[in-house]
Amino acid sequence: MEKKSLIIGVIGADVHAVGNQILYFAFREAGYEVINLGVTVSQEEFIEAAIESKADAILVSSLYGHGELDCQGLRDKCNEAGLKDILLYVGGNIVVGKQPFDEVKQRFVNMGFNRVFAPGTSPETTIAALKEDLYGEK
Amino acid sequence: MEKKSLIIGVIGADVHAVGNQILYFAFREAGYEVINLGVTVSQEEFIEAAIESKADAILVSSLYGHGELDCQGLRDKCNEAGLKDILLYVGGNIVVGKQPFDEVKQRFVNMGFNRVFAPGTSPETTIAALKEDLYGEK
Amino acid sequence: MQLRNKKWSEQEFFDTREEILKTWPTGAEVDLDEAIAYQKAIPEEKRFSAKLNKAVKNKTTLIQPRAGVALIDAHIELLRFLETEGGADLLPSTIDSYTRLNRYSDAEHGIAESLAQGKSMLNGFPGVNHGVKGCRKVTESVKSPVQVRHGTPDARLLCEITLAGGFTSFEGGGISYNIPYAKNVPMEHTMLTWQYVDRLTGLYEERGVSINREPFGPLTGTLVPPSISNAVAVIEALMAAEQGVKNVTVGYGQCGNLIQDVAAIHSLREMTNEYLEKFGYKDCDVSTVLHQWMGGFPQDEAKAFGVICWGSAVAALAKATKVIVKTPHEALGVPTKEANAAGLRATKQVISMLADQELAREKNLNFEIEMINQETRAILDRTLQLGDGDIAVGTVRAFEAGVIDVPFAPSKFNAGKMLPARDNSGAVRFLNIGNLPFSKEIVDFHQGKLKDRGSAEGREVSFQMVVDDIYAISKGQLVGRPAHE
Amino acid sequence: MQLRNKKWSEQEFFDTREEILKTWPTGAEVDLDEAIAYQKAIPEEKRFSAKLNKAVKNKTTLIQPRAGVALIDAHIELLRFLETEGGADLLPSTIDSYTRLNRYSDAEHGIAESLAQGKSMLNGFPGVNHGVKGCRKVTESVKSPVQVRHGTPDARLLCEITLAGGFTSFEGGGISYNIPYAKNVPMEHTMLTWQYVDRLTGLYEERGVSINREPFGPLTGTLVPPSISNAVAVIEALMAAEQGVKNVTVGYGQCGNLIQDVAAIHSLREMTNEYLEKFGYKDCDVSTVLHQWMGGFPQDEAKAFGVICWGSAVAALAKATKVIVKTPHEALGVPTKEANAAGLRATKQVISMLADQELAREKNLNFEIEMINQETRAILDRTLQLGDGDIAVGTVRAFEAGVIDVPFAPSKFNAGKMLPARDNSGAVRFLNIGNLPFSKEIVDFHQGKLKDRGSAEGREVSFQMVVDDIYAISKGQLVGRPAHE
Ligand code: B12
Ligand code: B12
Repeated sequence: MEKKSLIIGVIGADVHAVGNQILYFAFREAGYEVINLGVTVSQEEFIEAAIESKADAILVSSLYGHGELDCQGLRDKCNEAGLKDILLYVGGNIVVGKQPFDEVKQRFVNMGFNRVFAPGTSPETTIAALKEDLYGEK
Repeated sequence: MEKKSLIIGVIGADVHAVGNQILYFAFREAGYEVINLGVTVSQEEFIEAAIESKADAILVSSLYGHGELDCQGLRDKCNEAGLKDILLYVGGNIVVGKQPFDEVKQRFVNMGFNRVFAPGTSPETTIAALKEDLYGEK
Repeated sequence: MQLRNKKWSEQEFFDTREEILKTWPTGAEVDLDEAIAYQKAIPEEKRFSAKLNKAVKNKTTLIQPRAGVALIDAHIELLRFLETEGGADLLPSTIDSYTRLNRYSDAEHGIAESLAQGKSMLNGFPGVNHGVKGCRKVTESVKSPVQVRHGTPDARLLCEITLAGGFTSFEGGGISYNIPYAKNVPMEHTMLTWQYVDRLTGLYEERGVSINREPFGPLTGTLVPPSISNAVAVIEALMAAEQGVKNVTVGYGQCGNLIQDVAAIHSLREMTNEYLEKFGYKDCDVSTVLHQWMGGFPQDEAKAFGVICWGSAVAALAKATKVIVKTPHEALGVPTKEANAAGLRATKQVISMLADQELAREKNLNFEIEMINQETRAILDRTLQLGDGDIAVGTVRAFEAGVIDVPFAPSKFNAGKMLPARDNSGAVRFLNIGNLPFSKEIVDFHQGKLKDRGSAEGREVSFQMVVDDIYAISKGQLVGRPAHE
Repeated sequence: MQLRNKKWSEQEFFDTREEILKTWPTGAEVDLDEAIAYQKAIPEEKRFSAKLNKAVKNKTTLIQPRAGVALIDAHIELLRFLETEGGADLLPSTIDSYTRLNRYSDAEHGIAESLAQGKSMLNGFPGVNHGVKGCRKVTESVKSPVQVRHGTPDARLLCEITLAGGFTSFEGGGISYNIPYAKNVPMEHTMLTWQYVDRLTGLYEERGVSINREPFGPLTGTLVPPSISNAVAVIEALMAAEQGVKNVTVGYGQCGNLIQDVAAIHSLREMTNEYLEKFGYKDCDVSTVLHQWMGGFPQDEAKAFGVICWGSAVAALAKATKVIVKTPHEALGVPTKEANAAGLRATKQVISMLADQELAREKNLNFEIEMINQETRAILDRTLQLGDGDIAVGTVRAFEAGVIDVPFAPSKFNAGKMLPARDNSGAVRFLNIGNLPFSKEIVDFHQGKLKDRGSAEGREVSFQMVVDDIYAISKGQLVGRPAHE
C-alpha cells in the first residue's frame, strides 16, 4: 500500500504540545508519512504544508478552547488554494467549556470538517478513522 | 421560668445513638428537664413516658430511614392517650434516601408533627424552636 | 446452653438449628446438603475468600460498596450498576433494619409498601423474607462475590438462608453486631448466636466450601480508639476460628490521622495473627478492611468526596485488603445508585494511583503500631484473665467490668465510661480511660496528648471537646477546634 | 539591551515603559503615581503577600482556583461565586490565550463574539483590553486578594495595567512563561521582558506597595522531574529579587508519588532560600505553592475528584503555603463556576482535615529531599558557570546546551533531549538524561530505578513507557503499566 501523508498541528495561539507529540509518534508507528507543524499553527501554515507535501489529510488539534474561532473559514481557504477534497479532521478540546458533544460536532461539520473528535479521543480511534477514509477499510 | 420537660428518643428499630446522646447533653445545658429513652423506642414507650412525667414535648429522632413507617399513627395514639396538645417534633434522616425536604416535611406535618427538621439540624436550631413553641419567645 | 469458647458438637448445633429454621416460613427452604452442593458449583472468581486471598498476595486493595433495597429486581439492578458503573470488586447486600431485629413481619410490610409506592421503603434488602430462591436470584445475577452486610444480633436464620442463597461472605460477630446495634440484648446471647453462625460457616468449610467471615470493625463509627475495635476484632476472629472458620477479614474504621490509621491496620493484622497462632489456629487466612470515615459526614457532595478520597488514600497507603466505600449522599440518606457508583469511582481512582505506594515503617509509624499493640494486648490479656482463659466467657465479663468499652454505644451492656477525644494532630486518644486495663505509662501518654491539645486551644480538656470532635468532620475539620472570632 | 542579571536603571526602565504603554490604547490609562496611591489604599486583607506571609507563619495551606471569562460582569460573578460558594482564600484572574500572545485585537474580537453569543468565547479574562478601569472594577468587587494568572511571554503591558488595576500578585517568569507557552520566542527576549515585570514590581515595592510574584512551577505539567522545575523556580526567584521583588511564591506541580512530592516542596523551599541567601537577597519572603496534578485528567467527574483530593492531601502533608485547585471538568473544558467551586470545596475539606498533620522528615523523605537538592544544585551551579557567574546569561546558555531541559515543551529553544518516566512506585525519574549536568551517581540512581520498573513489568525501558505514563492518570493509574490480559 502506498504511504499516505498527513499534516498535523495545533491551531491558533494554542501551545498544548503533549497530545501533538503523541499523535506524531502514533501516526508514524501506524505507517503514515507525517508532517508535524507543532503548536501555534495558522490556517495558512496548514494549507502551505499540505500543498507542498501533497498531503492526503490535515488533522487539526485545538485544545485551549478557541477552536471555534480559530477554525472558521479553514475549509474555504483550502478550496481557494485548490485543496478541494482534502480530508479535514479536528480534535482535542475544541470549544470553551463542557458542551453537549452532538451540538459541537454539528457546528464543526457545518464549518466543513469531515470528522470531529471528542475530548480524549485515543490515537487508535483516529487511526481507525483514517484507515476507513483514506484506504476505504473498516 | 418554670422548667419545661422533654421526652427524647430514637424511634422504631433505629439504634443511632450518637445524635441522641448529644441532644440529651444539649437540652439539659439549655435548661430543660430531659427524659432520654435512648434508642429503639416504640410509640407506646414515648407516650407512657410523656404521661408519667407530664412532658411538654416529645422529640422523636429517626435516622435510619424507616421514619415514615415508624411514625405513622403517633399523633392519633397521643390523642387517644389524652396527650392532646403535646408538641411533637421529628428530626434526623427521617426518610429513605435524599428527597426534596419540602415534600418530606409536608408528609410528616400531615401525620401530625408540629415541626419537622432536616438532616443535620443543629441543637441550637432546635433549642430556638422549643423556646418559641414552649415559652412564646422568638 | 452455657457459653464457652469451644467448638459446638453436632448435636448442639443441629438441635438449635431445627428451632431456628422454624422462626420464619422461608427457613423451610434451606436444605444443608443441597446448599453445600449449590455453593460448590459457584466459580472461584465469585468466591469472596479466593478474591481476598489473591489481593493479600498481590498487596492490592479491593473496593466494596454498601447497598440494599427492598425488592429483588431493584436490588439486582443496583448491584449490577455498582459492578459495571462503579467498578466494585466485591458486592454487598445490606440488610434492612427490621430483618436485623428479626422483625420479619415488619419487613414483609415494608416489602408491600415498597411495591405499593414504587420505591424502596426499607433501608436494605430483607434477605430472610426473600428466602433462598430470592437470594440465589441475586447472587446469580452478578459477576462478583457477594457478601451479607447487616448489624443483626441474632443472625442465625439470615445466615442459613443467605449461605444457602449463594452468598460467600457473612459480616458480623457477637460483639460487633450487638453493642453498636442493640439496646437490650445481653452479651451472652449474641456470643452464642454468633457461635452458631461461625459453626455453620465451619460446617461449609469442612465440607469444602470456603466462606469468608468479617467481624464489623468500626463499631459505633464515632471516635473509637483503634485498640478497642482491634481487640474486638481479634476476639471475634478467635471465636470464629474455634468454630472452624478459615477465612477472616478483620476491620477498622478510619479515624482520620494518617499515621494512626495506617498503624491501626498494621496492628490489626499483626495482633490477629499473633493471637490466632497463640491459640493454635494455624490455617486461618487473615485479610484486612478499612472503612472510610464512619461518623457524621458533610452534607455537601464535593466535601463528601474529600472525606471519601482521604479514606481511600489511607486504605491504599496501609495496604488494607479492601476498603468499604461511602457515598456523596452519606449525610442525607440511603444513596441513589449513581451516587454510590460515584463514590466507588473516586475511591478506585485514588486506590489505583496509590497502588504502588505504601507508608514506610519508619519511626513514627512504628511507635503508633507499638502503642496500639500494647493497648490491644492489655485488653485481650485481661479479658482472658477474667474468663479464666476462656475468651468467650471473658468477653462477657470484660463488658460488665468496662475492660472493653465502646464509646457512644446504644447497648446497656456496655459500660460507657470511657470517653475518647482527638489529640492536637487528630489521633483518637482516651480522654477518660474508664476501666480500661492500661498501665500508668499508657494512661499518661494519652492524658499528655490531650493536655497538649488543651493548651494549644487554650481550654480545659472536657466533654465539650468530644462534642466538637463528633461534629468536626461534618463541618470540614478533623479536630473540633473551639469556635473563634 | 544586553541581558544580564542586574537591576535595571531608572532610565532603562522608563525608556522601555514609554514604548510598552503605547502597544494598546488602554496603556494610556496607566499613571504610575496614581496607581501606587491606589494600591496603597488597598486593605491588608486584600493583599496577596500579607495573606501568604500569615499562612507561612501559621503553617496553613490556602486554596486558590483558576478562573477567567471574557466579560467583566460575568468575571466578577464568577470570582464572587468562587469566594462564597467555593471558599477560595485567594482569587485568580486567568488571562485568555490571545492576550497571552499580545494579540489584543483578536481578544477584542473574542469580547465582541462573547457579547453577541451570550457566552464566553475566550478561555480567560482579557485584562489588557478591559484596561485599568475594568481591572479595578474586578478587584474592588471581591473580598480576597486577586492574582493575575496567565502564560504570557511578554507580559509587560499586562503587568502595568493589572497592577494599576489593583491586582496584588502577578504570576510568571522569563523561563516558565516562555518554554511551556511559546514556540518561537528566544530565551533572551523573555528574560528581558520579565526583568521589566520584576522591576515594575520592585518599583511598587520601593514605594511601599508589596506585590507578590510567582514563578509558574509546573511548566508543561507533564512528568516534569522536581529538580528541573525547582531549578527554574530558583532562577526566577533570583531574577526577581535582583529587580527588587520582596515576596516570592515558588511553585511545583504534583507528580503523584507522595514522598517525592512532599520532598519536592521541602527542597523547593530550602533551595530558594539557600540561593537567595547566597546571592545576598536577605529580605525576600518565600512561600510555596503546590499545583494539583497538571497533566491529563480523567473525564469522569468522580475520578477527577479522586485526583483533586489526592493533590490536596499532598499539599497539606507538605505544608505548602497554597494549593492551586483543579476542577471535575478538567479533562473536558473550561469549568462552569459550579464545577470550579466543587473542586474548591473538596480541596478545602481535605486540607482542613489534614491541617494538623504533616509528613515527618524521616529517612525516606530525607533521602528524596537530598536527591532533589543535589540535582537542583547541579543544574544551578552549571548554569551559573555557563553564565560566568551571571544567572540570566547562564540560563540562556543552559537552555541552548540542554543543561536545563523541560519535557514535552513546545519551544524550539528547549533542547527536548531529556525524557522522564515513572519508576515502579510512581516517582518521576530520568529515562534519558539528555545533557543534564548530573554526576554518575545520580545518573545511576535514576537508571537503576527505571530498570527496576522494567523488570517488574517484564519489558524494556522505552518511549512506550513514557507514552503509557502520560495517559496513566487519565486512565485511573499513576504508573502506566503495560496492558495485560
Ligand atoms: C454513625 C452512623 C451509624 C453507626 C451508628 C452507631 C450508633 N449506634 O450510634 C452504625 C455504623 C452502627 C450505623 C448503622 C446503620 N446505619 Co447509620 N449512620 C451513621 C452516620 C454516618 C452518622 C450518624 C451520626 O452519629 N451523626 C452524628 C450525630 C451528632 O448527628 P445525627 O445523628 O444526625 O443527629 C443530629 C441531628 O440529626 C439532629 N437530630 C437528630 N434527631 C433529631 C430529632 C429532632 C426532633 C431534632 C429537632 C433534631 C434531631 O440533632 C442531632 C445532634 O446534632 C449517618 C450518616 C451521617 N449523618 O453522616 C448514617 C446513617 C444515619 N445510617 C444509615 C443507615 C441506613 C444505617 C443502617 C441501616 C446500615 C446501613 N444500611 O448502612 C444501620 C442501621 C442500624 C439501625 N438499626 O439503626 C443511613 C440512613 C439512611 C436514610 N435515612 O435514608 C445514614 C443517613 C447513612 C446513609 N446515607 O445511608 N450507622
Ligand atoms: C497539560 C495542560 C496544559 C499545559 C500544556 C503544556 C504544553 N505546552 O503542552 C499548560 C499548563 C502550559 C497549559 C496551559 C493552558 N491550558 Co491547558 N491543559 C492541560 C491539560 C491538563 C492536559 C493536556 C494534555 O497534555 N493531555 C494529554 C494529551 C496526551 O492529550 P490531549 O492533549 O487531549 O490530546 C489527545 C486527544 O485529545 C487527541 N487529539 C488531540 N488533538 C487531536 C486532533 C485530532 C484530529 C484527533 C482525531 C484527535 C486529537 O489525541 C491526543 C493524543 O491522545 C488539559 C486538560 C486535560 N486534558 O486534562 C488542559 C486544557 C486543555 N487547558 C486548557 C486551558 C484553558 C489552558 C490555558 C488557556 C490556561 C488556563 N486557562 O488554564 C493555557 C493555554 C495556553 C495556550 N496558549 O495554549 C483547557 C481548555 C479549555 C477548553 N477547551 O474549554 C483544558 C481542557 C483544561 C480546562 N478544563 O480548563 N495546559
